[in-house]
Amino acid sequence: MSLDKNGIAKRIAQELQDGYYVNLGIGIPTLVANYIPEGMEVTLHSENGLLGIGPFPKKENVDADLINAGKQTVTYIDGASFFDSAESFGMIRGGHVDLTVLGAFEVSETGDISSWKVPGKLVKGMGGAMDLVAAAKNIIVAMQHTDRDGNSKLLKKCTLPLTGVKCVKKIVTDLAVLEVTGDAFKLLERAPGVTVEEIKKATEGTLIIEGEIPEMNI
Amino acid sequence: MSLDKNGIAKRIAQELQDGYYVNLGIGIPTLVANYIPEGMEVTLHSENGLLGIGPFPKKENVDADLINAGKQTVTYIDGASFFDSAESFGMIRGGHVDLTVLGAFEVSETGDISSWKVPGKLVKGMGGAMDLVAAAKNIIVAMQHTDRDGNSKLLKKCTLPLTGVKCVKKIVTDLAVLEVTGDAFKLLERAPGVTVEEIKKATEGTLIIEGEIPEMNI
Amino acid sequence: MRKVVNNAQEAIVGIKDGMTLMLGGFGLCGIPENCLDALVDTEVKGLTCISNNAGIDNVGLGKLLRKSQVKKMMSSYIGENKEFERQMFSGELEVELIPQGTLAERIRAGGAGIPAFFVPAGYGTEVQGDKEVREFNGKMHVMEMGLRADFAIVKAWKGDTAGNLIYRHTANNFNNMMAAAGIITIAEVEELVPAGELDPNCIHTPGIFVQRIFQGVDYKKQIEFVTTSE
Amino acid sequence: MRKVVNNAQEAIVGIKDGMTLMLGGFGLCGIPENCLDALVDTEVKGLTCISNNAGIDNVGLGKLLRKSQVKKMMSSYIGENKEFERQMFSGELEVELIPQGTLAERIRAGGAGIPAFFVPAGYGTEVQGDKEVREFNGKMHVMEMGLRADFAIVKAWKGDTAGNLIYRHTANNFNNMMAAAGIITIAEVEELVPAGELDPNCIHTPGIFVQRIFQGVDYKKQIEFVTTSE
Repeated sequence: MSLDKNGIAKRIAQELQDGYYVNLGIGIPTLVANYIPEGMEVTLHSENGLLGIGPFPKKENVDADLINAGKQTVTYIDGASFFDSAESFGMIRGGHVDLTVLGAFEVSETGDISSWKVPGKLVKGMGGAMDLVAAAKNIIVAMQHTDRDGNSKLLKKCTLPLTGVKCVKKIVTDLAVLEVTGDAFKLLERAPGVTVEEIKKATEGTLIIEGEIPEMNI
Repeated sequence: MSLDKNGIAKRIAQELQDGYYVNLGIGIPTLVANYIPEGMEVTLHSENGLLGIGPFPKKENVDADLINAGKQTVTYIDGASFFDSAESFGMIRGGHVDLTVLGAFEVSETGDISSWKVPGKLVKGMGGAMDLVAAAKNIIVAMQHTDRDGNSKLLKKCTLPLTGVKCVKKIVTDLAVLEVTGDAFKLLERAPGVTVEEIKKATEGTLIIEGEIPEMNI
Repeated sequence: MRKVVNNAQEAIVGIKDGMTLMLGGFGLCGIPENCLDALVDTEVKGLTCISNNAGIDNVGLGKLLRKSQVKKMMSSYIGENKEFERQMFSGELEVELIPQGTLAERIRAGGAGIPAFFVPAGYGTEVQGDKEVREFNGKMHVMEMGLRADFAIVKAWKGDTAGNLIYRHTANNFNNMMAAAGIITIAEVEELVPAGELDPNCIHTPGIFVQRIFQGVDYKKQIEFVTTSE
Repeated sequence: MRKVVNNAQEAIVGIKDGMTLMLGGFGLCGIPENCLDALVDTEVKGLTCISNNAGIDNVGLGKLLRKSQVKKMMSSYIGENKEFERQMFSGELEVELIPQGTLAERIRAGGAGIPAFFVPAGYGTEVQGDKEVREFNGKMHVMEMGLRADFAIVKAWKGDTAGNLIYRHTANNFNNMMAAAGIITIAEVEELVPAGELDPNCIHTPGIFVQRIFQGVDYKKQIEFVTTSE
């Protein structure tokens, strides 16, 4: 059975390590915050100028001066800090953020990613996505394995305008966990109950399958 | 009669304007602070990270965390701010400091300046001098017209290693005020009692003398 | 020199047709509401606006767009702004989309007198365009240019008569860099105090960058997405 | 992750022969006294030290120089340091003199992931050397490279257990940029408090840049030139 959004987030949370600074993109990535293992110290970075995002505020504590990169009201934790956008992207570009999780429209077998523009349809701008994918030390893409029409989003070559080239290291979809080796997708784990055949069918790009592929443990 | 150091400083103070942000170098330039006209608001910039230098502290207020670029203990005025060295030089490089006054060993008729190194003798480093001369909007050099042996310091071409090229706009010496036109020194004012002939004799570079040269009014 | 002006109308004097403006804020957070309103009340047009976003329909920069006072936007994200999208697709509005970190750094560089620098963002994408690219440390980079503006208009929490500014929480965002990148910088603040009242160790924008300052009025501080827990 | 260590000895673990260090401070103001003393007590040698100055004879970095632990200095100003001058002229010590603003910006760039940028400083001087030069806006510029270090060692006034730092007065200087440019950054602070006690709007160095932190002891804070009035 393929994972729902929370399942994908839960699996990505297993990639976290104690002390990590993490930037979570809009959508599924945001949900990862709900599954940080108890006792693990993970600090969330918001590229609009906050290190140490807390949970959403109670109604009476909503503060217009305190939002995340998705423009949602948030809170901040003890040990948080605020700073300007140049410093914020310095953290990303300088490799200080340990992990970036973001969504995508397409990923290619060489690690290229398309996530910001559908010509003629969606041209809202790249925001901080190009900076994140070009500079982050470690990038995990969280997305559905196929689009609504069943077309694979793991391609030989991206068809949409690129956000960045050769940057994606790992992909977690509703069907699988895959590593981007540089010229192929290497299947690491299957979603519970999903077969290798199903993943093969849903993957257009080169897929490497070595040995027994374990089920995710979530 | 040629000016003493305080006379030079006093004459330079006449170049100040209300609202100016000014960086004063070590030596004679520092003395300019003593002659800021009453009621004029001039804010002093210290490149080690202070905008709004105050007078030297009273003995009991000496603070090791509060020094100027010459490593002397200072105070700060109301409205002062502290910042790091990158921001401080951003102020200079970005043209936010209105006037820089600094000393020199030599100035050439094209506005080149030598002020930091005497090979084999004095090699202490350029500190912030190269940044200041390369980027300041307006640079006035404060120095003696000749060295101890009577050799001119206003030359056709600098003999010592350069601090910057084509950057000096004005020179105030013990003998004269001169503008650097780009290919010559243009005599603007004489020190009280100093003759044009004396200035001619003390100037090795091309000297432009147009009409009657007034005496400084200090 | 008196930096303090009475209100937004006085502050924006000198902004003329065709000028380049920087406008602080991220979404609707930390935008100079008073000056934006004052600009809408003028007939100034043909503006190039550098701002991370463009407000939303009829809020913030959205108002200037609606009145067709803007010729060109330089932004990273349009956001939820239908009028912006309409003008962009119709060709009325010229739009240069810039990666957010590159935009922030270009503004920072402009204020700090750095004409050009290299970043990895945008390499291999349409953002690269015909920009110079170069490899450093085994990685391809794009050369980007510093940005300045005729006027930078920023919003701060507290300010003093010397022009020093302190921002609150995530309302800092682009304001701090823009303050340094304006030929003339206008700061509107929620609270204006005499010089000497702000902690000099806690200043975000030193007064040297600010030419005009005033205490704003009637801040609406609209929120795009109110999200709460419990 | 525990960033807090007990003392300078624990903080400097891992610094090895031949490494590159950044050391904060301007003259003797804001230098990491505890870590410098701890380094002098080790046999580590062949260090490349990036620091605006090199202390004075037997104070600050001067102690490391005296013990010949330093192979190369990258500084803007030697200052009043006779041993430094002697080693430089004798060739024992390699010295790269860098304009102060360029040094500050190279460190800032390193921490911010910018591999190269252009500045006017040094053009037409011996600092230009064989660096690339280019004209921007009618003015010649020199291309300079970002700098990083194996370890950056900084000194702050207050710090918290999350690694956030606040500097006092002009003791900030190079510390803030260096904190971001260290692969590993060690911060020694005069007062270490629990996370949550420092105002998050008043942090100079966000904790993300700091890997190890401790409360220092016995600060001497020597002054090079005590100047007083009245």
